[in-house]
Amino acid sequence: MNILSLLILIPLLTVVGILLVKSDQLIRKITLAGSALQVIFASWLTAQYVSLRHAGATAQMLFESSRVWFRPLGINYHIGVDGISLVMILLTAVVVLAGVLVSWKIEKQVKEFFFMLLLLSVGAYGFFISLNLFSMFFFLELAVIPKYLLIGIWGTGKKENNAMKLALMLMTGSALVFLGIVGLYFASGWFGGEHTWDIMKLSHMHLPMNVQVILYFLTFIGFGVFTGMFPFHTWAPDGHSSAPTAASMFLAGISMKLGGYGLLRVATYLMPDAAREYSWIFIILATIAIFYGALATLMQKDLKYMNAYSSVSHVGFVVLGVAMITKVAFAGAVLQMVSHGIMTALFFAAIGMIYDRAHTRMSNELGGVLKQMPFIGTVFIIAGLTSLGLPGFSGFVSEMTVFVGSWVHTGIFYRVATILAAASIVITAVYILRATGFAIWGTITRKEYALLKDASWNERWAAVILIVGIVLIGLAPFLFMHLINADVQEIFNHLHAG
Amino acid sequence: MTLDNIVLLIPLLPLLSFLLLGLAGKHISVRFSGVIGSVILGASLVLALITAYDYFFAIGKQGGEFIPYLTAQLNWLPFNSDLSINLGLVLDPISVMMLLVVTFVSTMVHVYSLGYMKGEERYTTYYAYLGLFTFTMLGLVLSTNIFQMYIFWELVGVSSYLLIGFYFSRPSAVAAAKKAFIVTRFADLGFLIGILMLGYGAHSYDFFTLIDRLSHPGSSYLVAMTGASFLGMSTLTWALILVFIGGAGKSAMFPFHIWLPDAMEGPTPISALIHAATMVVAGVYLVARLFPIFAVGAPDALTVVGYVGAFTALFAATIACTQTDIKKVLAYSTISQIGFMLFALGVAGWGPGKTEGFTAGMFHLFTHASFKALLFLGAGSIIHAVHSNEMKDMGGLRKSMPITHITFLLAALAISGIPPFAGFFSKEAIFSAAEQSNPIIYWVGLIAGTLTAFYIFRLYFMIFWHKTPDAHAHNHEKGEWAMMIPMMLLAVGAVFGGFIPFGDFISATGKPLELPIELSHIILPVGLGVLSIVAAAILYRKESDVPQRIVNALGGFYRAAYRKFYIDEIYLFITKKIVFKLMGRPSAWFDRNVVDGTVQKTGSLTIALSHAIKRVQSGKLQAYTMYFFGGVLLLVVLLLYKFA
Amino acid sequence: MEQVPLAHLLILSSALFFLGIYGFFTRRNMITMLMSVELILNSVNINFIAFNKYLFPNQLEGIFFTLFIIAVAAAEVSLAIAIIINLFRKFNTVDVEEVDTMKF
Amino acid sequence: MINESIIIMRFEWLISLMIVVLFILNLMGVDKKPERFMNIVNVMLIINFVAGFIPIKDGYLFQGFYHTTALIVLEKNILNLGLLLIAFSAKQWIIESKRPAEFFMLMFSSVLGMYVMLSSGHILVLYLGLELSSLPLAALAAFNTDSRKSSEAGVKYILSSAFSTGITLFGISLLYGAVGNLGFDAIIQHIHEDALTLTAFVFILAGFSFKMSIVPFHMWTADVFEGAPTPVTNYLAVVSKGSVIFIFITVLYTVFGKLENAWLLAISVLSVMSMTVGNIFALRQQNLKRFLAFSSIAQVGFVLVGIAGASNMGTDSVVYFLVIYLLSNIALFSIVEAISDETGKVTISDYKGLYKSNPFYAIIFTVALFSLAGVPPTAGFFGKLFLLTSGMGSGMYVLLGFATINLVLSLYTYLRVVKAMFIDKEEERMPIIKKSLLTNFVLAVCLIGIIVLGFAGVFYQYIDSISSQL
Repeated sequence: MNILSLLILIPLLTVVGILLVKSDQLIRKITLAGSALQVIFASWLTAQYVSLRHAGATAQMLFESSRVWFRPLGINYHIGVDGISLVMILLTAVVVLAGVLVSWKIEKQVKEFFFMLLLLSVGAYGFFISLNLFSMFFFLELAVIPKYLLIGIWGTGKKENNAMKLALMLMTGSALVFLGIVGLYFASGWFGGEHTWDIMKLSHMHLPMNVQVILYFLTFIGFGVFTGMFPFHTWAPDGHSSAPTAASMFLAGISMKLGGYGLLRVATYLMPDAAREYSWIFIILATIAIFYGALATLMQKDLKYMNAYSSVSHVGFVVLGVAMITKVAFAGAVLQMVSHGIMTALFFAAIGMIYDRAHTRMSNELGGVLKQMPFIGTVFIIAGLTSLGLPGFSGFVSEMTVFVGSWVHTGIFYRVATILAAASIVITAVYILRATGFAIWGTITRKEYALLKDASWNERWAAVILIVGIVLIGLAPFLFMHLINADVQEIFNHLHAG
Repeated sequence: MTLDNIVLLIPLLPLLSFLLLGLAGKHISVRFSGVIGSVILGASLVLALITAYDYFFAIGKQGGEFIPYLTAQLNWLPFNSDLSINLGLVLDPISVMMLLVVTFVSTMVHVYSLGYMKGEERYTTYYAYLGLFTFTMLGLVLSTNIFQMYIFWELVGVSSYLLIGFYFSRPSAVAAAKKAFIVTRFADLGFLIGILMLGYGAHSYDFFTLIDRLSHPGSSYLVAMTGASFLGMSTLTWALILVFIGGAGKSAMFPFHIWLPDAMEGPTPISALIHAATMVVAGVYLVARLFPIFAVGAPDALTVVGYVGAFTALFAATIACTQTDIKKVLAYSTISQIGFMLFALGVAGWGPGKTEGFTAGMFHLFTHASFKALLFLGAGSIIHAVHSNEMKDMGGLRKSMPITHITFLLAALAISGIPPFAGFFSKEAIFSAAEQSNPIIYWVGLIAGTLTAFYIFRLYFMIFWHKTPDAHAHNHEKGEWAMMIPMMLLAVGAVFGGFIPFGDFISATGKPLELPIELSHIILPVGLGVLSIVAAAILYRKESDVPQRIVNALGGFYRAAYRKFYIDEIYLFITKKIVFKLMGRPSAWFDRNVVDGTVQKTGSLTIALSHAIKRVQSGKLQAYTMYFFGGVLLLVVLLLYKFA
Repeated sequence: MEQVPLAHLLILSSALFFLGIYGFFTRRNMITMLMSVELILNSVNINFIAFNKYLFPNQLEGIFFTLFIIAVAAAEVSLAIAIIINLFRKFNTVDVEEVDTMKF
Repeated sequence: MINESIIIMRFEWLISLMIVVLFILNLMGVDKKPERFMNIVNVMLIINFVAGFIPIKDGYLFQGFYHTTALIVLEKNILNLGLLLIAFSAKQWIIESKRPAEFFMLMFSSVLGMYVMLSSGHILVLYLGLELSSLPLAALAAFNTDSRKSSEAGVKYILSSAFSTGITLFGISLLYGAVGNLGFDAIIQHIHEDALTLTAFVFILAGFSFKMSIVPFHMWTADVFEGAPTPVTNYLAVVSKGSVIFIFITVLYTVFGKLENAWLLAISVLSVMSMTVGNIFALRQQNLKRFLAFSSIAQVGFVLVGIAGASNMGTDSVVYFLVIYLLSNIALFSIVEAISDETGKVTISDYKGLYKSNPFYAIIFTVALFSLAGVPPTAGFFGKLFLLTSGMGSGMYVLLGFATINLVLSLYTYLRVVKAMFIDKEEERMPIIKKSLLTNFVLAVCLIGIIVLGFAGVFYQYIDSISSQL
């Protein structure tokens, strides 16, 4: 068996494990063990990958293996990883582990909760290792419905409506993606000589421009919905805000990245000519998302809404990076995915911790968190500083990479887009600091808040794990850059070869 | 230990202090944390002195000029094969000078705080933040790469934010911290875009590569960047102006100066360290760092720097004359003095005889650090005793606080440019440079210098004279040696700092430069300074109604100056009314009601449709079969129309 | 002997067909509706026989089909009447308009 | 000749034999003890099901009036599976109905009709099979003689069915006029795209569409599904519909192969209408049986998308999907039946909080719903997407667009039920439903099938291998 399949098997076995036991505490422990194992495995895999690359492995994908799934349709379980998928896998493993830790205290339907969470992670892992469009799509969809239930059952607020909106919008996105990949399948037969879903094979085919254009828009918009691209983002604020903490972390941290990865690996990589020709449209949308998302964030009082809108703004950088079609911008988009994934997970974790204690998320009702709960307050501030792109944390690295990558284009259009995007970091500072000022600093607003306890051990660990991730990227970005450099170069070359 | 390691240790020691106190602070006894921080910083200062000695007298000079010494290079974020952010440390005259200033003032502030902050709730955290700031500031001055400088630039911003907001349960501190961060962030946007433009034009972010490529007339990069123009200015000019906007933000130049007075909400030692001596001069340092490019590639940008500096110098000095909060007076004074430094750089140029302004600006930066830090520490000591920032609560303190009184007086004389104090030398150099190249700036500077002497002595007299000293007053300074010793050490700098042959060490080209002091130049500024002091003495030495009458006579102008020329209100208008009301709220509304509304409406319309057409399923069999037959007919018509 | 043209027969059968449809749509008595269905079936029968006789005289397929239709129709009608009787017991009517308890 | 016919027509013979046995048992009065009678029937059903897997060679009988191929055998086996599961899950209800022999005789006759229909090589046989399969269904729909709704369902079914038969036969007669011979081979040879043939085709299409409940020929569906006893509804929704779809593919692909352009258009229109109307009506249904009726209408719309692929892939995907559809629907109806038998509750709001009271049922119900909605990892995901993929093969982009919109819409309709079971607060506590062994067996089979089929590419490959032999 290929070792990559372990990425799917470990969570699956964990699922089996939690289905077999009764005690809630045991379920938590099994899930924790499974996710921790996954982090270790993912790290080991990365080390393995790096050493293989150092040893001179030049194949585009490593650990590749392929098994027939539906032979008549050419559907294979074809897996393999490159640097880009590896960093996404690492991200997923870390966020899931933190999510499990944060959810430790969940009392309602523990088994079901962790079941859903693990199922989601299976979807994400499978998505990132798939090299066959159909199996990729399978995993993409696998990660949709558990979200509905997670929000619907364990959520808060207008959870029914918001969960439904999320499920339906994501389903619409995946429907568009499906149209796109089915189109690719047939187009490969008509113009490439062989019906195939295989990304590697498809990348060698040269499809006619008009076909590429249609498929490019279908897949880009489809994955764009997952990414929360303007104007298809409205599931995100509502969904995030209603979701339980771990689900918010997962949604914003990983789920939106599924879209970003798809934008790069499918929409752009497989439709190079159309991407070169039409990506300007998505530059506009991304710029709007970045700038307007930030402005909309300004007005949010609910901390979760604030972070959700800010996610729309931040993920705009991913879309911008992908649409800019330069090597550095691609790298920036990938880094931004990882960075935002961890950062937003941390943010949601911090907000969740505050909400669990104070039972409010309104920044104007809170206050004095830092005084009463120094750890949580500090975590919030760190997440905020990462969000506003402070050097030393991951956000800075990725955003700067996107800017530098975008600046390669000389046209006034690209310049304006980049400057507007860069201007958003000022607005980001405004809303982050406002929230910090209101909610974290200041004095406690209610007497009963004086009794609140600081973070418990599980929350501390969750936060520490994520912060380590943020700081690692922030301080040693070259590690990640070296990991993905060759792969973004490959995508870039591919786009400019035809 | 080699020099490389020493240089690396200088910033790392404060970082160690930060990590130690920040992460393990709970396990360290409160009594020791301050001492630990101070000792570590002291070590850093010693290393900085060693480095300075090594650089200036051993390794720095080659062939009669100082050349940069690079160490600890790290390819931190490689973008492309030819473009990357490299981290590294550089020793050259200005960085070594800054190294000394930062470590010295920081050590003084560390020690001072042992007394000043005693008994504070978050004492350990305070020292951790101090360590963080010192680390980031040292990182900034030692940067070899403009992106690296931007990184530390942001980091000093955040340390400043944390320290201004140190008393975070005070709403005013929270607001001030926020304001400081956001205003500088806004300016940094310009810096960032400027960096992107420079990097794009010169294919590098390394300072020395940039200087190499952009300061030699005829270099292909320079030609490319000066060739293309946008709105009448070359790309390089734009880039440098944008970079300077970043510098102006950090250095609180008009119109970004508004954050600095508010930043006085932080503990006073912080004001001395960050908002007087070190961080706020980062803008000056930035311009100095890129000086060859400014001077050769974009003299227009340098002119902008000069005018902005001169205007701010005068503007802030005017406001300083009207303020009643002693820290606010000092804050405006700082803004004004940084204006001096910048216009000194602005009047300089490239080529023999024109670079005097550069050295003068740096010189003023150097001397200003000691006397302004001293003023702030003195103010801190007063506030510590009086528990108020307002001048009206003070008066006649010369008896109860003798040491503070003397040191404050020395610093005031220094800043007024009275010989032979430090400020005299640097200010004279500035005036002489300005007089040679730009008379407008010279005269503006002269007026600002006159006002400087006036407001600082207004402050001095209001604090230490004005009222008759309370006979029973006990000595407020008793036992606070931790506070007094740093003040005395700084006073030494304020008095003797001017005698350093500054031009021998620091110049734009690296070659020694003579700073001439001619009597004909001295008379006017010094004379005006003395006159101002006399005027201040007359007005404020004793309580009288003369100042009030002058105020009434000035009328609207005084009120405008007192209200800081309404700049804060303009900012407030822009943020509250334009950004929030006109941009934020409509965006949020649009998102909720239009974008999300469309989605929600699609859903509800579908359901409404479902309800609307339910009558089709009427339960009546004959109706059913009619639909059946209708369907048949429809298909028949369709197919026959299409295919037959 | 002169034969009736095929077209006439087809007109007849079509007329019967539409009469049947019309009857099915308008009569409210279920038994009458069944009779209308019989009309439709008879029009079909006429069609089959006419086509068989006029167009394909050398085989018997149409005629056989007709026989089967008659037989099946008989079965169908008897079943339908049984069900209608059952319905009558519950509803006390065979008016099709009344039978609409399940709708929407 | 006789021997050969016994082998080739084994399915028909066996089921006829079973009907005879039922007669005899009925005469002997065995059905007075329904428990024992049911055991005998179940054994017969198992024999019937197992016997289906004995290989049969392809062959013809009666000058091609009857033929069988591996694909047809597979289809019959699928129907057998459906019959078996439905009978198992309906055991309790049948015992309580007191007339088991009657019930099974009718049902077996109907199945016999389907076998005949599937194997038909001539329109006459097809017609006979169709009638034989549908007439007993009318009786079954009205089986519950104590219920007003049941008899109303019976009447609605028999009358509209009679009407539909009339229309179909009229079409057949026109086709006869145009072609002159109603043997499939003859039609294939002689058919042309002219006005008469097209009209005839539409009339015949209407007849099939009626059985498959395709909009706008679907109006009976909801009422009959609601009124008929649940096992009958189950049978109607799954076996009856499935068998007609099977033969429909053959008829379209081979008999009317030359009219491909015409029927592609017709089918696309019908498909869009079915999906859309089915989903929109399902949106606000409260009664689960009605809900499932409209959902099955929408599902057939998706099947038509697959059929519109007009290729091997179309056959493959439709057969594959129908197996999954069958398993999912049987699971759903079995649970509806178990719950309504026990408590009489059939509305969605009754199901609120079902997960709390009856988690086992709620989970299987959800999985089956997700399978219908096409949500991974259930097999329905693959089934549905293969249908769409097939549809794309003939370049029906607009159709595909509508299909994807309906995917979303259908997800909404199904999630409503899931929401009721998992998220909503229960209004009235549902008692814990007694679990009968057979029902659990059925549910287990369905669950395993729904999960496993998606990963068993082998099964799809098998379908492909036998369909491509045609």
